[in-house]
Amino acid sequence: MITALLARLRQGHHTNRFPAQVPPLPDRLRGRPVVDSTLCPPGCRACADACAVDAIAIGADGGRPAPRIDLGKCLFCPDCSEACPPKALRFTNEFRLATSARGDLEVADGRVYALGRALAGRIRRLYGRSLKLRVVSAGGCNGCEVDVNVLGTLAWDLGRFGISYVASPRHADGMLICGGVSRNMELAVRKTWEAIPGPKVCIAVGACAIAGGPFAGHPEQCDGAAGLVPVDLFIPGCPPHPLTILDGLLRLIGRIEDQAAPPAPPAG
Amino acid sequence: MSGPWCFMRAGGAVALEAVPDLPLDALRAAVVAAVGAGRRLGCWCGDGAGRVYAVLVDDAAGQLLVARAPLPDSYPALTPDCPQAHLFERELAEQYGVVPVGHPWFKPVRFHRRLTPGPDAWGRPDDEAVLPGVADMFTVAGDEVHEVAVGPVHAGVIEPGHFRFQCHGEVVFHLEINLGYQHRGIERAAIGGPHPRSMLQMEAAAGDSTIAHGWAHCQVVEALAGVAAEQPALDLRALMLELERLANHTGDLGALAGDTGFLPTASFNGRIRGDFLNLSAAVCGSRLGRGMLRPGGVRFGLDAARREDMRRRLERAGADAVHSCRLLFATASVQARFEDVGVVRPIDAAAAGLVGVARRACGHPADARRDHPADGRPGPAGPAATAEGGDVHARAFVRFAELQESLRLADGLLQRDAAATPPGALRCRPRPGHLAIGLIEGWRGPVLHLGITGDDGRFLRYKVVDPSFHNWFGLMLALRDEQISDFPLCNKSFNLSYCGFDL
Amino acid sequence: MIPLIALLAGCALHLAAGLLALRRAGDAVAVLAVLASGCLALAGGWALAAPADLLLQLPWPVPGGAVAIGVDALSGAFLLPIAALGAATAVYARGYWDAHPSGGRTRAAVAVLLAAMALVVTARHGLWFLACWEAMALAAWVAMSAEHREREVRVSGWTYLVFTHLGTACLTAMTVLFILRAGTAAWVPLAGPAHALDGAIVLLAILGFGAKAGLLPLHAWLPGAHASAPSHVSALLSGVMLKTGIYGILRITGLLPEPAAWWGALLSVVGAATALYGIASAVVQGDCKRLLACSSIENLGIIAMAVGLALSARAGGHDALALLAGSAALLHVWHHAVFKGLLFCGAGAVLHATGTRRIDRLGGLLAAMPRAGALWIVGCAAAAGLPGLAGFASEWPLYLAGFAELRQGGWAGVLTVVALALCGGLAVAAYAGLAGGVLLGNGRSPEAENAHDPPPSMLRPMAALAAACLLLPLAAPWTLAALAPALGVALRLPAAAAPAVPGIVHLAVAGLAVAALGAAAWWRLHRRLAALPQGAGPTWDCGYAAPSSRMQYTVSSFGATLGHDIAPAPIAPPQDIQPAQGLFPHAASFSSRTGDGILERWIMPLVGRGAALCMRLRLLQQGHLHAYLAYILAAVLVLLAVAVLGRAG
Amino acid sequence: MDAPLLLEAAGRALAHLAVLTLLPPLLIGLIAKVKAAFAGRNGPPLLQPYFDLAKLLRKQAVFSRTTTWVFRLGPVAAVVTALLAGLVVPLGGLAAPVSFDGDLLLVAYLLALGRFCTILSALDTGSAFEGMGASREAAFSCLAEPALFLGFIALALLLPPGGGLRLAELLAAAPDGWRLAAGGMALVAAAWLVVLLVENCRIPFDDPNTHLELTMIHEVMVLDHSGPPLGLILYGAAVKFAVIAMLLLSLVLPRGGGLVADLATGVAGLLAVAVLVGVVESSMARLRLLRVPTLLVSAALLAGFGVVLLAVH
Repeated sequence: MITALLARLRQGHHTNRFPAQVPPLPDRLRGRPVVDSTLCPPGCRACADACAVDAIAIGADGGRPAPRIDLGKCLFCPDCSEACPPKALRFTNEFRLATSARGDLEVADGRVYALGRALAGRIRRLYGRSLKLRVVSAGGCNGCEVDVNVLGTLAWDLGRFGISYVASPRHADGMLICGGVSRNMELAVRKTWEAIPGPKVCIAVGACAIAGGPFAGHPEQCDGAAGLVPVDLFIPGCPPHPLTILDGLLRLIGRIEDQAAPPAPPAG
Repeated sequence: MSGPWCFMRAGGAVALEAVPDLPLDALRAAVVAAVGAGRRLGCWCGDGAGRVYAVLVDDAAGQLLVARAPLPDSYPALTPDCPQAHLFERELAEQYGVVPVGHPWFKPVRFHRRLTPGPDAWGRPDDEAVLPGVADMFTVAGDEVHEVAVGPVHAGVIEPGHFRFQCHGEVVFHLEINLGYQHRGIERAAIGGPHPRSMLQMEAAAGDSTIAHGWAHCQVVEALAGVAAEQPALDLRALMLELERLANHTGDLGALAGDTGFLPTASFNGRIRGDFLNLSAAVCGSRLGRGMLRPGGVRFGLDAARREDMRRRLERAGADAVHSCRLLFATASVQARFEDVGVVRPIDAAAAGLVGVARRACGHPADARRDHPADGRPGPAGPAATAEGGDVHARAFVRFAELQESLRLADGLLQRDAAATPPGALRCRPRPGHLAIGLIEGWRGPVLHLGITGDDGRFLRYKVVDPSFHNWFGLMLALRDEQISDFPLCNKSFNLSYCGFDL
Repeated sequence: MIPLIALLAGCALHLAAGLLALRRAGDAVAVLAVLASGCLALAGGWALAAPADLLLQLPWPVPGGAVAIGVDALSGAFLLPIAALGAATAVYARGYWDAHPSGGRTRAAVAVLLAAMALVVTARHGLWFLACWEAMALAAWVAMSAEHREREVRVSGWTYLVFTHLGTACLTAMTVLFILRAGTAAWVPLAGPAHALDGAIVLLAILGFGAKAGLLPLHAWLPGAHASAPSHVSALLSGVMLKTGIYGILRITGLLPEPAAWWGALLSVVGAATALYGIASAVVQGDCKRLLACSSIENLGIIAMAVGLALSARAGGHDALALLAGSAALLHVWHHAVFKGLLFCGAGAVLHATGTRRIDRLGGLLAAMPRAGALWIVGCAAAAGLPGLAGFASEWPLYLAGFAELRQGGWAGVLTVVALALCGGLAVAAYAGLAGGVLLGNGRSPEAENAHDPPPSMLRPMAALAAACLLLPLAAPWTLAALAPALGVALRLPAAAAPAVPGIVHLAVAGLAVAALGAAAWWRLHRRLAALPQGAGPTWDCGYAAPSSRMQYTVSSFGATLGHDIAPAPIAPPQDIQPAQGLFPHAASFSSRTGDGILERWIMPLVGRGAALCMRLRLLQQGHLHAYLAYILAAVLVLLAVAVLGRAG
Repeated sequence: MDAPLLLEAAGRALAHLAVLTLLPPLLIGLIAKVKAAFAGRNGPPLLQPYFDLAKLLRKQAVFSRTTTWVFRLGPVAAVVTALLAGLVVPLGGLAAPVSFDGDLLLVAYLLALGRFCTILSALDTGSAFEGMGASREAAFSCLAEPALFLGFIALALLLPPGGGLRLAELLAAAPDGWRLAAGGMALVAAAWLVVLLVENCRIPFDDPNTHLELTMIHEVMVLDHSGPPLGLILYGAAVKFAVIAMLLLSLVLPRGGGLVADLATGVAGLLAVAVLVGVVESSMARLRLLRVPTLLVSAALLAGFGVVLLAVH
C-alpha cells in the first residue's frame, strides 16, 4: 500500500483543464480543413481526384472551382492537401468538428461550420449532469474505440462531466456508435437501441459510423449508423482526436455553447 | 528439407511460375511434414482461381516456404494431421465453398456468403439469411450445465464477438468464440487492386496495428513492384512500429491491472499510453499513425529539433511506464491473480500454431523482427523475450520485457541522423504474375500479407493474416477449467483483434 | 373429558375415512378426514387452553401392557399441527392424488398415519407407545410407497424402513431401561433424585427419536423418502411426523426428575450440526422435493438446538431461559409445519403441472401458474427465515435465548447464534435458488412451458397455509403464551415462570412496517412508471441473434459456489465430469449426483463392510440337515452348561 | 420526560433520519472522489450519485418480457429493507429512532430480506449474467453472516447477564470493550470492515468499476433494471452501505456530546468510512473470485478471536 502511495506521488495529477483550457495538441494534427478557393486554379480537380473516399466535390464559384469537403466521409489523410499545388486546401489544428446534423459536416469556402448544439429542453435537463452511454463497436477498425476509451483515462477524465460508459443498455441514456455497422452487426445495433430506455440519444463517432469510412459502399456493411437509428451528434475523424469527441459530447449536454470557433492556427 | 517448396524471404516476391504447382495430395503431405519439422503454417488460402496456396514460416532459417496446388470442391482435411490449419480450412470453405472432408469442427468463420459464385459449403440456400454467430456450437451435455453467451455487444468499449461458455457454477468447461461481426470485406475489396483506397483499408484492417498492417502492405506492393524503400523511410517505419508497440503494451498492462481492480497501474498506464500515442501524433499528426506510410516510403520526416523533443518525451514516458509496471509486478495481490491463471500448455501452443506474445509466453522465442529482417530494417539485438508457464503472468511479463526493449530501440532510432531527411516516395507498379509476402512483427505478433497479381498486374488475390487469426484459439484453450470471472483477465492478456480477424 | 373424547373421535373418524377410502374415493372421504382433523384440533386446543392431565387407561392383554391415553398440554401442542396439516392435505389430495391408481390405498394409509400420530403424542405407556409408533412408521411407509413400481421409490422405502427400525430398536431398549428404572412401563413423571440409568435412557431416546426427527447421522433416509412420497404425504411426513421425534425427546426428559447438563449440550451440538448439514445439502439439490426435505433436516436441527438449550438451561437452574428456549422449539414446530406443508403442496402443484421435480428442467412457472407460484414464493420466503413471516418469528426467541445463554457465560449460546446465522444465510441461498429456478426466468423444457395453475381444491389449502405464514408472526405473542403450559410439562416447570418473549411484539410490528412501507413504495413506483411510456423487449442478450433458454443460470450452478467450492470434501456431493479433451473436443458432459454425502461416503461403506462380514458367516450355512442338528445340540449343551454353572455360582 | 428532553429526543431522531435518508449517495460520491484523487484525476462531482438518481427517477424504463412482478419487487424491497434496518442502527451518539429488544437481529434479517428479493428479481430475467451475480451474492453474503453475528456476540459478552438485548445497549458497551480488551474490539472492527466491503460489493470482493459482466457481483445482478427501478436499487445500495457503516462506526465513535456534536461526529465518521473504503479500493487488487470465501472465513475467525479475547477479559 505504501509503494502504491509513493507511486501515486511520483505520477502526479494529470487531468487536463478542458474546456477551460485547451490542452496542447500535436502540431501536425490534421483538424478541420480550410479552403481558400480564391487560390484554386481554374479547372483544377487535383484535390477531388486525390481523395480516395470521394469526400471532396468541386462546385463552381463564378467560374472558379469551389471544393466542398464532406467531413463525414473525410479520413483526414493528407492526400488532398499534398495534391493541392497552391495550398488552397489545407488542414488546420482546429479540433472542434462535431455537428448536430449530417448536412452540417461540410467545409467550403465562405461557409460557417455549424458546430453541434445542445439537446433540447427536457432531455437536456435530464442528461445535463448525468449521461450514461452504451458504446457499440460495429464494423470499424477499433481505432475510434481506442480514442473513445482514452476519454476514460485520467488525462481526459470523462467522469468529471457526469458522462460515463455503462455495461448494460438498460442503464444507458444513449448509444455511442463506432464503425460503419457491418451487416453482421445490424441486428445487434437495433437490439441495443431498443434496449435503451427513453428518451435516448445516439452519437456517431468516426468516419465509418457517419458514412462508412474507407469501407463506404462495401456490401458487407451499412455505411454508417444513420440508416438504422436517428443520430443526434456526428463526430468526424479517422479516428477523431479524443478532444474532438470530448468537445462534441460537452456540446451535446450543453456544457460548451460557443459557436464561434477561435481562429485556426496554421497547420504544421 | 529442400522438398517441393519455393523458398523466399519476408518482403520478397517471386514469379508465379517459380512457385511449385503440386498435386493436392503432395502439397498436403508436404505441409504436414513441414509443420512436423517445426515450421509454422503462415497461410493456407485459395486464390479464387482454382488453386490453394500454402505459406510456411521457418523462423529458425528466416525463410518462407511457398507452394500451391489445384483446388477441388472437396478434399481430405488437413486439420486432423495439422491442427493449426483448422481456421484456414474453415475460411477456405466459407470463401470458396471447398469442403475439407473430416474437419473436426467444420463451421463458418466470419458468417458471410462465399466470395465467388457457387454452392455453399454448408448447403445453405442462397435466400436464407446467414445469422451472425449462430453455428453448431460444441456443448457440454447435462441439464445442470448453463451457457453464458457474451456478445456481440460487450460490456465496456470492446469490439464485437460472440463468446459462448459452457459452465457449471463459476467453472468454465469450454469456451467457444464466434467472430465475424467486424467483417467489412477487406480481402474482397483488394481484388483488382491496389486501389487508391487499398492503403487506407489496410491501415484500418486493425486500427491499433495501423503501422504493422500498413507496413506489411507496403512490403507486398514494393516487392511486387520490385522497388525498395530508402533507409530513412525504413527507420521511420521501424520507429512508428515501436511506438505502436509501446503504446499498446503499456495500455494492455494497464488494462490487466484494471481487470484485477488494481487502480494505480491501471490509471497511470492509461495516461502513459496516451503519451506514446501523442509521440506518434508528433510524427504524423495521427495518434494511430494513420497517413504515415505509403508504398515506397513515408510521408513525414523528422528534423533534429523534433527528434530531440521526442527523445525527451520518450524518456520521460518510458521511465513512468517502467515505474508503473514495476509496481504492478511488485504487488502481491496482483501477482496472485496473474499466476497460474489462463494457462496454455506449450505443447498446445505449438500444435495450435499460436504466434507473437502468446507464443513467446510459452517459451518459444519467435519474433519476426529478428527471424525475418527485411533488408536494411533496423532490428532489435539479442534474443526475443520469452517467459515460461503460458499463463497470464507470462504474457504480461513478456509484454513488460518487450516494452523496455522497445524503449531502447525507439531511442536508438531517434538518434539516427538518417531519419532527419524527409524521405520521398517511390513509384510502385506491381509486376504481373507475381507473388509477394510481407511479414511484420506487430505488437501482437507477426502480421502476414500475401499478394498475388494476375496477368494484368492487378491483385488476383490479397490475403491478410493478422496474428489474432492464430491466437483466438489460444484464448479458448486458456479458459478450459478456468473460472469464468477470470475470463476478462485472460482475454486482456491476449488482447486480440476482432477486426484483424474479421477483416 | 372433552379432549379425550375429541381425540378418540378424531382417531375413529380418521380410521373410518381410511376404511371408506379403500372402497371408493370421493368427497365424503375428504370431508370425514377434515372432520376428524377438527376433532383432533379441538382436543389439542382444549388441552392447551385448559391444561389438565386427563388419562384414559384400558386393559391390554399384552404382558405388562396397558392402553394409556392422556391429553395434556404437551400433547396438545403437537396435536394442533397434526390436525392442521391433516385437514389441509385432506382437501389438497382430492385434486392431487385421489385420481391416481393408488389413490384409495394412499388415502387409507394417510388416515392410519394421522390416527397413529395422534395416538403417539398421547400415549402414556411404553408398550402402547411402541405399538402406536410402529403403526405410524408402517403407515408412513405404505403412504410414501404409493408409486412402488418405480425403483427409486422402493429404494427410498426400504432405506426408510431400515432407519426407522434402527430407531425403534433404540426406543425398545429405552423402554426396557425405563421399566428397570421405574418399575413400570407406564409413563408417569418420576419423582426423587436422578438415577444412574437416566443418562442411558436419554441417550437411547435421542438416538431413537433422533432417527425419526432426522438428526445427524440418522437423517440419511429422509431426503429420499420425502422426495418419492406423493407431495401431500411429504407435507405430512415433513410437517408433522418428524416432529414426533421431538415430542418423544421432550416427553421422556419430562418424565425424568433432574436433567443432566450434558443432555442439552449433546442436543445442541447434534442440532447445530444437523441444521448446518441439512441446509448446506439443500443448497446443492437439483430435485425440488429433496431440497425441501433437506431443509426439513435443517429445521429439525434448529428445533433440536432449541430443546438442547432449554435442557441445559433447566439443568443450570435458569428456568426463564429454559422456558424461552423451549417455547422457541415448540413455536418452530408449529411454524415449520405450516410453511413446509405449503412448500410441499406447492411442489406437488409443480409436479402436477409439469411431471418433473428436477429444478433444472423447470423455470418460468410463475407466468404459467401465477396463483400457485405466488403462494409458493410466500412459502419460500418463510422457509428462508425472513422477517414478517413464520420462519423468522420462531427463530427469534431462539436467538434471544442464545444471546441470554452466552451472556451467562455458556458456550451453547454462541454455538446456537452462529449456527442460526449461518443457516439463515444458507437458507436464503437455497430458497432463492429454488424459487428462482422453478418459478422465474425462462422455461428450460417443453413441460415447463405448458404448465398451468392447479385446481381450486389444491390452491385453497395452499392459500390457507400461506395466510398462516403471514398471520402466525402477528399471533406469535399469544401463541407463545399458549405454549407455556406445554413446556411446563416437558421441563417440569410451572408455566407461570414463562417470560414474555422480549421484542416479539415489535417484531410483529416490524413485519407490518415492512409490508406497509413496501406497499407504499410499490404504489409510488407504479404511479411513476405509469406516468412515463415504458418499453418492453427481451432480456438483454448482448445483441445476440439466437438466444436460448440454456443461456440462463441453472439452480445447480446457482448452488455450486456454496455447495461444491466451499463445502468440506467429505460431505460434498460427488460430480460426474466427462471433460472436453483435445484441441477439438467432440463430446463432454457434466452431472452432479446430489445424493447424501454422509450416506454415500460413510454409512454405505460401513454397511458394505458389515455385509462382507456377514458373508463370512455363510460358512455355517452348509445346507445339510445333520449340520443344523449339530448346531442345535451344541446350543442346548451351551445353555445347559450356563444353567448349571449359574446355579453353582 | 419533560418537554426539553422530549424535544431533544425528537431532534436526535430527526437528525438520524435525515442522515439515513439524505447522506448515503454522498458517501458513494465521496468514495469515487477519493479513488479519483488517488488515480490522479478530478473524478466525477461529489454529488454525481444524486444527479444520477434524479435522472433515473425521471426517465423511462424498459422491462424484459420474461419478467414478472417479482422483477419489480426487488428494487422496492432493496430500498425499504435498507431504510428500515437503518432505523434501528444508532449512529454514535445519535440514538436510533426505533429500539427494542433483539433489534440487532432485525438489522441482519432485513438486509437478508432485501437480498432475497433482489436475488429473485435478478433470477426473474432468465439471464446467465444475473444468475451469476445472484449466485455470488447469495454465497458471499451468507459467509459474511457469521462475522457479523460473532461481532454481536463479542459485544453482548460485555453486557451483564439478564436484561435486554438492544443494539443501542450493545453498541454503548463498546467503550467498555476498548478499555477491557482493545485487541478483541479491534478484531471485531476489522471483521466488520470486511462485512462492510463484502455486503456492499467493494474491492477486494467486487469491483464496481469494471463494468464487465463476468466479474461483477452487484452490478451484474441489476443489469436489466432501468429507469426508476434502477434508481431505487442504487439508492437502496447506498443506504445499505450507510447502515453497515453506521454499525461499524458505533464501535468507535465517541458519544455523549450535544445533539450538534453527535450529529457532526456521526456525519464526519460516515465520511471517514467512505474515505477509508476509497483508500482500500485504490491500493489493492480485487481477489480472485473463489478466494473470496477464504477471506470471509478468516473474517469470521477474526471476530471469533475477538469473542475469545472479550470473554476472557
